[in-house]
Amino acid sequence: MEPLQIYERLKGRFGERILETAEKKPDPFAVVDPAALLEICRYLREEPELAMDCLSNETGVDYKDRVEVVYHLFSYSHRHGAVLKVRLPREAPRVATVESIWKSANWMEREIFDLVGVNFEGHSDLRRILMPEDWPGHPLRKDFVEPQEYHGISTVRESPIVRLDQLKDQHKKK
Amino acid sequence: MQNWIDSLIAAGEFGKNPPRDLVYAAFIFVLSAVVFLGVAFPFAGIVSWVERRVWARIQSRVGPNRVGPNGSLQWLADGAKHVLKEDVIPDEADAHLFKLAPYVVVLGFVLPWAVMPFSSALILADLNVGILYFTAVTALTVVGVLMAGWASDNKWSLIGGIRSAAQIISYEIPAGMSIFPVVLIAGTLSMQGIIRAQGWAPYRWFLFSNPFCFVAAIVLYVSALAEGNRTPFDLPEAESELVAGFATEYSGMRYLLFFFAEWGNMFIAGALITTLYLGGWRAPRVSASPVVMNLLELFIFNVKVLFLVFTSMWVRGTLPRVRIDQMMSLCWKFFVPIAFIDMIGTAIWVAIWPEGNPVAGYVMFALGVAIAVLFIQRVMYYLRRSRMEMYLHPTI
Amino acid sequence: MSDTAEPTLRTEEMTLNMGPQHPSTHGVLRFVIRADGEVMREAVPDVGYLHRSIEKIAEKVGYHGFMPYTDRVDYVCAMFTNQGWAMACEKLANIEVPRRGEYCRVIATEFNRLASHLLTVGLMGMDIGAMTPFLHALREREMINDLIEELCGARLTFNYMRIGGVAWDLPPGWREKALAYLDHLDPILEEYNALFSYNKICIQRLANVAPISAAEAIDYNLVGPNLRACGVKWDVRKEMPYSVYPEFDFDVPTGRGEWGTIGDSMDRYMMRIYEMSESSKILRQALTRIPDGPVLAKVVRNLRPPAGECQVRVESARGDQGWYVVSDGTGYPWRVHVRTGSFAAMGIIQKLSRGLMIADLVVLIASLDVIAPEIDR
Amino acid sequence: MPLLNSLPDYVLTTKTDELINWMRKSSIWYMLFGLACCAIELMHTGGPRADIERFGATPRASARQSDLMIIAGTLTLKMALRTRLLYDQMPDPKYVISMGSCSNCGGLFQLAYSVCDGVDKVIPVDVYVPGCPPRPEALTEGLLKLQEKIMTERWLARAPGTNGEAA
Repeated sequence: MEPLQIYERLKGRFGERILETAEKKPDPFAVVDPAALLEICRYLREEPELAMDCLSNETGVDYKDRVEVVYHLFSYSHRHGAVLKVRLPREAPRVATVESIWKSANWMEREIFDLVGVNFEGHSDLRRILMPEDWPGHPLRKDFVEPQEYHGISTVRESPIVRLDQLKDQHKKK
Repeated sequence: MQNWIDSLIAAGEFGKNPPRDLVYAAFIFVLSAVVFLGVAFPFAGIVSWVERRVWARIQSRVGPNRVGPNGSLQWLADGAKHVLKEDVIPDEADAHLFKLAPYVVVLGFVLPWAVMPFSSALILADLNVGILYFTAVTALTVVGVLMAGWASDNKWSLIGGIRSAAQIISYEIPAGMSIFPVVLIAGTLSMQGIIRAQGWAPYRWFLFSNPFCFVAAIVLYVSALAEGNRTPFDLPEAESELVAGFATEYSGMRYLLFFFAEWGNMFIAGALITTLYLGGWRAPRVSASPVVMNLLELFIFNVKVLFLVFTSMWVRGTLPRVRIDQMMSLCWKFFVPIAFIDMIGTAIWVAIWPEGNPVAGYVMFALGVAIAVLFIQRVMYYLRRSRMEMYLHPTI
Repeated sequence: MSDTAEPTLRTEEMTLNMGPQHPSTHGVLRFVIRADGEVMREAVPDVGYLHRSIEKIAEKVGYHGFMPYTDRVDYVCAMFTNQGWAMACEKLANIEVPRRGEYCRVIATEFNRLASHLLTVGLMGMDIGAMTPFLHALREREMINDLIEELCGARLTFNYMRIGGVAWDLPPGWREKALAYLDHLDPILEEYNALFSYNKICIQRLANVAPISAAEAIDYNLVGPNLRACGVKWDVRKEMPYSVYPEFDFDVPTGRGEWGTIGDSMDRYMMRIYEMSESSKILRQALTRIPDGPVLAKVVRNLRPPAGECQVRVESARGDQGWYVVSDGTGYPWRVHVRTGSFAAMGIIQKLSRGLMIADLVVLIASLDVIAPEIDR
Repeated sequence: MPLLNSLPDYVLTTKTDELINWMRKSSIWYMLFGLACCAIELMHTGGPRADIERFGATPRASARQSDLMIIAGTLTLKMALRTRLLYDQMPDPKYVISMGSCSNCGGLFQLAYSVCDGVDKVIPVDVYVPGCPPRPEALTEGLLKLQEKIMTERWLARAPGTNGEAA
């Protein structure tokens, strides 16, 4: 089944809770209501004609005014895929976890929590995964500012060219 | 030996009426120092160099070749470096046990040299319970390893130590059982006695004296690999699992002692099998001079032992490591019953042919040669297939 | 150990820390192991020791400039990450790659797959204690490295592909060398099997260790050889063909459980061996059929793809690699995300580790073929 | 060794130094510490083509038994703290080779938020090997440079250019 057909089907079933089905090139996607996400996902997985048995990718994108979580679903039995999105407020984004539907969501959601700062409600083990536990902020947010030092290790390096110029100046003075 | 010292004393070499015990003690010290520093350590070191070279060749590498001719002084460099390294004792470690452990391991490696039958005359002490002494003192290693694992206060060390203890103690049983057939045939526990009961010709070795002995020799060889923590039974120091096993926390000189004991143990295991099954130093009588004969015997003994050491290197270069439960089941489900059968079988054999059966010797020898030929043919087949010219022209 | 038996001996659970510096973790992974003697209750992976923020860097360096960074996403098979990024950009900007360029890509990636799988099977040898197979694999890898070096000038981080094709054409005489190498490889694989794969100890160590069922594998999003080992016949090259793969004739091997259960470590290991001979097949066809023509399409220097987003899937050596790229119409991508096989494979370790022995954990890691940079990026 | 350092520069002491240094340089055991891309080249350096073991350098898994730490790859901030710990675990005398641009100065990943720009911010480095990643030959050259450095060290004789009392 083509993605657009799948979105039509979802619209037929869930109506207004599918907020937008954009036919944007190259990959079309459907934006869904965060409150209905679990229900829609469960339907996608359990409906025999859709049978999305694999959550192949889940990622978060920070669009300055909102945060989106993108779900790339795939069905190994029907060889088709779909893209779902939920739009969340940028301050304290929260959405239900899909870990109960696809196990692979566990780690991907931890990564999104770590890097984009989306809070997944009901997640079994929501910890930082890539960054150290005591890291400030969420690096993939657009307004993330790199800390100047971490445990006494400075994160900026003096440019060798600047240093070379300084040495030249010293040499001239002599 | 004692007679010779007595004669020296009688000749007045140490002044008039020297205290006999002191002279004996001095000789013991000097001799053990000579054996320790002059034979055991260099030998362990050289074996370590040979192993690295052989291993490298198996892996199509070169191996250490910059220190001395062909890298033959590599072991000296390693040793000297370790002596100069900082000696770290972790804060949390049990310092006394931690310091003691390497010496216990080395003790288990040095004591067997006392009964090592290099030739008909070159043996420090031909004990009448030689083989018993041999198995008893080599088992000291396990105490040291367990101490090291426990005292390091590192969980990887602990697992390594416990694994080693379980492994060495388990394999003591088939190894001990595999010694019995020889004792039954030879009727003695003395190392020299066992060697004298065999002939110089291969078909007079205990290896080929009957089928049970043949199997027992293989069981003994594999058990010796396991007791020496060699691949495929190198679980106590499994690098990919346990970092460096029981020796993880050791550095400098203390680690060096473990290091040398490991390689020295290869020689000891080889010497045991050579003595028991491969005819020891027995050589054809080519000269009446005892000096020539002893040198020849020394040479033959060392060649046999080194061949066994080489095989264990070869095995190390070829086989992966078994898992601990597989190792245990191999020991208890296969080796222990087989060793028992061997023992009983040999007993029956000896009861039927108390003087041995020469025909069995020839037949078994022919069988052994056939197996060796088949094996070599297979190796040659793979050598031809692997198309070595590609490696000679790396850019194709 | 077992819950049913009456506890006669008081045992204590032991917490072990494995890594980040540990010889068998293939880079910098860390496991916190709760073990009862040799048997693990659970091994909790701790990753992120190689998180190099490649996804954030993509937002700073632009489309062409990001190509060298993709090498570092998975340095063992960098050609695939190159290809994934190039394909994603081409899909966004609607660029057609010349046919010879596609062939060059296939040749480069398949050679890289050989190199990567050789390393994987070699590391498996090292992890279960046999150094020789590992070094023999490195020996073969060196020759592939020579070939690839002649092709693109680098041994490891290739930076060979460009958006719209590849950077350089095949050098003169390279085809013959490559074909000669393939002739050499097939008997080597047999030798390798004789030395290591069919070794009794190797089979005992690998067979029946940590089997994964097909449903579980899909649920945990395992991809590539790990998924095929569970019996799922799924290869992106066949099922969602990209590049010129439909023109080649090759098989997709799946796990059959010849030595134990379907989807055990032995199956995962053998999958790599089988795939090497399949790659060799593809390479032979590609090298003989390669058409003439340009290798690189004309692409503007300051590439500004129209706003939009896409996901591209590439069958890398570690499985289906998904490149998700969001463009906002400027010269810099808004967001880049790589879905990698190792990340998913790492997620399943915690579940599989329950009840395994510590020695089996090493086998499990090696058989899943996880590579630290692919997990952490 | 203040007493020995106060001795004049005898032939015996310099020759002994040379012998000691020669032995130390011939047996540099390096720690298996692959961080990133360079780890693959580090493996190749120990592999059949480059075979660093010719110089007596053999890999060790445990920090306690190694003399040399080859920082092979990008050092992230999360890893930097561990690296310092590992360095402290190594027994003296110990050396560090920084392999590749990433561990020299951050290299490509100077733009990254999570990367420590250069391992010399965490531990002292003896030899820097440039390259991204350096070829096995380059790393071998780095090892030879380290050997040269070891040969200049003084154990018994006083360091050149210093007076006896300076020590």
